[in-house]
Amino acid sequence: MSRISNVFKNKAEDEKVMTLFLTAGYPEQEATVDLILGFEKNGADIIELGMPFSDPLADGPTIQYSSNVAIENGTTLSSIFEMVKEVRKSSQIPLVLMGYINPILKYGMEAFFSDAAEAGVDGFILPDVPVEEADQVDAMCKKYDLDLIYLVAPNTTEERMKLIDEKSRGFIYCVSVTGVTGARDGDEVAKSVEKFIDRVNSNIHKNPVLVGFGIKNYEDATRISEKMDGFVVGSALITNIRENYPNAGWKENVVSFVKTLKYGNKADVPAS
Amino acid sequence: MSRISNVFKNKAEDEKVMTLFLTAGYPEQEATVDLILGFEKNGADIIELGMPFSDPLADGPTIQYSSNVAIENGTTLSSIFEMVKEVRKSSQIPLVLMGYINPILKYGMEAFFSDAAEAGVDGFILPDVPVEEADQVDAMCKKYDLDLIYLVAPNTTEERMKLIDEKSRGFIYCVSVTGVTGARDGDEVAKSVEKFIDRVNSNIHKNPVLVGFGIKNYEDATRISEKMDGFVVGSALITNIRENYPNAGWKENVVSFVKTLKYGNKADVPAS
Amino acid sequence: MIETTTQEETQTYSFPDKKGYFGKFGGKFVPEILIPALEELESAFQTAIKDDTFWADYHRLLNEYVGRETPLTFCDRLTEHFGKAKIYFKREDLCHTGAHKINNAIGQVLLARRMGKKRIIAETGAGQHGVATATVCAKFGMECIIYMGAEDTERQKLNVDRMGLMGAKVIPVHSGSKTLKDATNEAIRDWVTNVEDTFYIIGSAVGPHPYPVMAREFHRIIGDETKRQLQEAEGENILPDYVLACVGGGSNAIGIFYPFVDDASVKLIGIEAGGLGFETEETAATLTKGTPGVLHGSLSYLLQTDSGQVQLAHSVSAGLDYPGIGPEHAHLFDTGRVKYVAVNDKEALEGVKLSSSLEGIIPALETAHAISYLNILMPQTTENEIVVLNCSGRGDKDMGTISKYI
Amino acid sequence: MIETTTQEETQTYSFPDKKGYFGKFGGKFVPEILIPALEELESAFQTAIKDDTFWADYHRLLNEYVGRETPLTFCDRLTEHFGKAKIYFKREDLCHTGAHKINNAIGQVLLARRMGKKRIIAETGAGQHGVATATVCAKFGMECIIYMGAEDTERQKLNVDRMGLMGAKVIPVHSGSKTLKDATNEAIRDWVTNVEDTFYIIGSAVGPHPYPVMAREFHRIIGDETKRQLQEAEGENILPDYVLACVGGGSNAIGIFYPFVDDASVKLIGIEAGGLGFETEETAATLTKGTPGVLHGSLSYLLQTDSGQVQLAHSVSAGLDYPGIGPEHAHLFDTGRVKYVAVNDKEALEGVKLSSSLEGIIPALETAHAISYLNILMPQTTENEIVVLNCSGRGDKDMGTISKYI
Ligand SMILES: Cc1ncc(COP(=O)(O)O)c(C=O)c1O
Ligand SMILES: Cc1ncc(COP(=O)(O)O)c(C=O)c1O
Repeated sequence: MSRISNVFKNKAEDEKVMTLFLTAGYPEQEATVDLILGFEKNGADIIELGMPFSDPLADGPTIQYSSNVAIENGTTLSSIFEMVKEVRKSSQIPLVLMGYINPILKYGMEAFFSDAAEAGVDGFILPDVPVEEADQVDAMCKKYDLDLIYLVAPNTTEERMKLIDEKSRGFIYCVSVTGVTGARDGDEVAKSVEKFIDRVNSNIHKNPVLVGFGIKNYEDATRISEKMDGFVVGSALITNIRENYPNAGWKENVVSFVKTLKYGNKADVPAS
Repeated sequence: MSRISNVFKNKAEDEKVMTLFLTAGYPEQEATVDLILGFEKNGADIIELGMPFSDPLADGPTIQYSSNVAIENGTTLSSIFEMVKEVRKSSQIPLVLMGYINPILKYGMEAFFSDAAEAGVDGFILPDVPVEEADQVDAMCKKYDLDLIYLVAPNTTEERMKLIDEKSRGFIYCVSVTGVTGARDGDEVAKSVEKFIDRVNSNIHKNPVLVGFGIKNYEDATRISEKMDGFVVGSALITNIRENYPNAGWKENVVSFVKTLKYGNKADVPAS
Repeated sequence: MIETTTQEETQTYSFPDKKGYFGKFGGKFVPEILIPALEELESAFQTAIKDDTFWADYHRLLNEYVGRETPLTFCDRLTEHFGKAKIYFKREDLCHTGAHKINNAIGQVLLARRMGKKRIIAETGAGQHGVATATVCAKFGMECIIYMGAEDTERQKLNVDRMGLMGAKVIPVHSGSKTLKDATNEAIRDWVTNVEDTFYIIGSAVGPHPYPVMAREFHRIIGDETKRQLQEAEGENILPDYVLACVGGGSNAIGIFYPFVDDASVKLIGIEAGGLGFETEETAATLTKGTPGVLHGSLSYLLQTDSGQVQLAHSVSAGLDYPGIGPEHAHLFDTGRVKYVAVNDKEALEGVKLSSSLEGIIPALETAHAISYLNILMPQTTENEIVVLNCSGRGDKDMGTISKYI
Repeated sequence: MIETTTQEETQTYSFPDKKGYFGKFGGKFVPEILIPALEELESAFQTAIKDDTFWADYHRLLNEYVGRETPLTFCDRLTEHFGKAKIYFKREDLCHTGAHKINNAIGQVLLARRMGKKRIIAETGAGQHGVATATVCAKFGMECIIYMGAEDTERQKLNVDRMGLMGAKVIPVHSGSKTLKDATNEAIRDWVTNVEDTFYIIGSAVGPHPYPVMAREFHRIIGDETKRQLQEAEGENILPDYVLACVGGGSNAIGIFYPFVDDASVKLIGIEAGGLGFETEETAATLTKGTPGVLHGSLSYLLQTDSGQVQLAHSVSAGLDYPGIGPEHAHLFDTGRVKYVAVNDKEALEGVKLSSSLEGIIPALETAHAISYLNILMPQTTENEIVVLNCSGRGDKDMGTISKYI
């Protein structure tokens, strides 16, 4: 059983799986491993590690910005594999690489998935590779025993949700509103997603479902993920890093923000 | 017999009739009468008085310039008539008004020719009124006993020369080279005109012929008008005024330039 | 009488006469030296227009090079906007180089070739006629000299560069007001000087006879096409109720008006440039505001002072910024066959917006005067009427001016 | 298989396949959220192209509004200049708005109407596609949003103003390199966000399936007309020996190439922008210099770094300044059916001069790349051959750049 599946298997009935998106190499390559380990200690269950791309057409300005910085910092697929290896020295947190297909093609499909597996990657989210274009990626993932995670969107048909449920391994990423990644207002999101979440729950049975896009804080997360297995925070986390970096103690601040995402201000925050 | 015809009748066999072109009102309205009288004293036989027009399309830059100055000075057909009247107080030199038809139309045909006759004008050269368009002008001139002088050009056919000879009264103005008024090189002119002058002399019998365009000095004049009844100097005279005005003694300088045009540096210059 | 190319109908309107007069207007008020040139030109023109091979060349070039015929576009959204008569645009803006001017340039350059002339001169204001002339000269490998007011060469640098690129020599004219009027004077002076080997292509329906009639005959294709196209669109024997065109020198207007002159039911309306208002001195509304006079070789209407000096025109559109007008328009004005109105700078700019936003057609500022007049005309029309407007040129050349004002 | 509009011949070339692939290239590499939109689009497209009324609307607009058919101009002086094969230009520069782009914009806006979309978005580089889109939106009264790199909005202010005048909203894109690539990213983001009511009109033969095939079907009229016109000019069954077109995203090229793909005797040549030289990094020669990759929704060739980041393209001509290329060209390149060559900035500027001075046609800088290639090609041709070059646009928009260099 994969590390990802283990997370869902092992979580408490009403616990929500918190997945954090972090652009690899942002704000500096050296910080990524530390951040991941810090996130894990403060409640992160899964890490989505963004592979930066020059033309991130499914991302909003926040993640575009972090991608540009990461590229300028020299982040490449190879350097990301090194980060993963470093994490694996001390942690078994599931690591999902998220990114666009072009750098992978350039790296070479077979080499990429083989190196990823070797480094200790668990799965992939490739936003510009829909099911239709995924045959080769799917084959590679299977060959190297890696999870391939698809997205569903509010306009995904029920028939297609079933297909995606069948093809996905690990979990399914449910995009809560139409739109690119970015910090939307959680309230607005909450209202518009209820029906959508019901449709998802009636059509997706095989995989756990995480909900993402627009979650800024504990309250958003709690409300939106109520009928889901967990949630993903991306832009809000990048924004928090951007606000703190490079002030003294920035890592600590970011990490404590992460803690509030998972636990709010509840009394029962476990000691980190 | 008109004043103009008298000039040709009374001149010595080998004497050349010198006609000077002066833009009325240039360089100042007040100077025009003085200049005319000075020109007469220094050898001018006929004066062509330019009626300034905003769009003198048959004139080169020198005369355009003088026309603009004259218009800016407030010169109008009425003010020109005043100048003519002033000249007539002390002189019987033939005065030919030269200019474009539009200001005349605006003044009113009948009024213009009637006022001109009354002021003491002798004739007209209207460069944009060819024979074809001259019926009304011709009738007016006849009515008020004024001469109407046409031009012939190197490309005028022999047939047309005969027509123009028939229509012209006073003299004929022979444009020596194709081109607008302006100071051309006399040598060049001389060469190109010989054949043309022969054609003119074999076709024009009724009227005396003056040759113009491009005469800058006594030598040009002598050479070019050899087989003609006289010559016209325009641009060279305006240029001379432009060079002298408004320096002290400018009028005297201009007047003595005029003397050299007629007599060169010959010993037999009559005392002025 | 000038023979025209109409085979379809007997015209009862038969101007100009042998002397080149349209009623009281026209003629050839030029220096003697140009008389033989005009006679040679007239005779070449008369021969050419009776020669099928001449017209074959002319039509072949217009079809295969200029892109004629130009469409007659039904302007559904403008029509809807006013809710009255149907509005059509005749699309001269789609001609190669962007305006109707090239129809005439093609006709005249073909004449020049027949006459064995190797050197072409022209005047230009905004540069549209200069570009059209430079274009046909490039296409025929002829020497090309364009006179342009020094002020215009700066205001219209883009067109100066276009002409230069096509091998024409643009001569800035520093005399007088340094605009179109003076460029025309200078072109005439060049012609007077080089009359033997030079052909002067005049850019509008102005100048001494036979220029106005030549411009008409080379532009009447606009009206001839319109007549046929409208019948194709609306049914046999259908004529427009109104035909509108802007009037600078008057070439595009006469081109679309002429084939309708004998159709009494068709109301013809010429729109002049009012400038800052035709009640001011800053105007180019020659017929509305001018008086008869002679400029550039013909007797027509003219903006002039009390002492007969030609006034500077003013219009936001360089192509209408001219104090004269073709003699045939003076005649059509005097006889009342065509109605002439004036539209101000500001209204013209509104016309640009109207057509751009509703039809996706950015018109030349010249054309925009006619478009703006729709605001006045349309309320007087009815739903079963048809208005045709000559869209004489495109607005690319004017974007600088338009952006400044809008 | 995509059904095409060819009734005349059975095509043996039958790309794209059902999945939108031209051989190895194409597909739809887009976020899940766009999949339903692309499926809806494809189904609307498939229905439309089988519907005569759709084509009737399309052809009516192209004829009566855009000014098609565009002429096939015999370039006698260029032909003489080289003294070899006959040269023809297909005159897309005479289309309303000045380039071929509007053929596609018309086709797509008609689709948008059929699909009930009210809001149109588009990306633009030089502004030609933006202007074409703004134009058709004005004509149809649709909301229009144009994404344009912030740098391009300054470099191409004239076109920004043209779009604004027609009521379009131009949004400057400040992300990435602030040019076309980033404008495209931003347009896709808008689409992702507003997918329900928004139709994205892509400006070239790029993007996810069915965009490349749509662009081809809406531009193939260029080649279809050319084929017929050449036979009218040269005789039945005569085909060109060479067909040339510049290649940015590849829309004008595929438009003229496609109808000749199955005519084995016709050599097809696509001319890319070499920029400062395709041996430098400052180039836009995607096929000559790039490698396979995915950008903006399809698998094709791409200028990219060793780590798969997309490179900035460079070309003096904004319309070719794009690091990608349509997938069909990638296929035609790989199969060798079309030959692709690169022409540098400097050579392109020479091309502008050549055509301007000999033919009186000032081409767009994009087109000038193809014209310049005549210098290489013509010496290899013979007198009984025929070369057709797609004159994709006019140069007015480029006069600023051209004047700077010449
Ligand atoms: C587009 C356009 N329309 C109209 C005119 C006015 O000239 P005309 O009255 O001779 O048609 C011009 C002159 O430059 C022009 O460029
Ligand atoms: C005139 C012209 N030609 C060619 C192109 C290149 O585009 P494509 O390769 O899609 O024809 C453009 C793009 O803006 C253009 O404006």
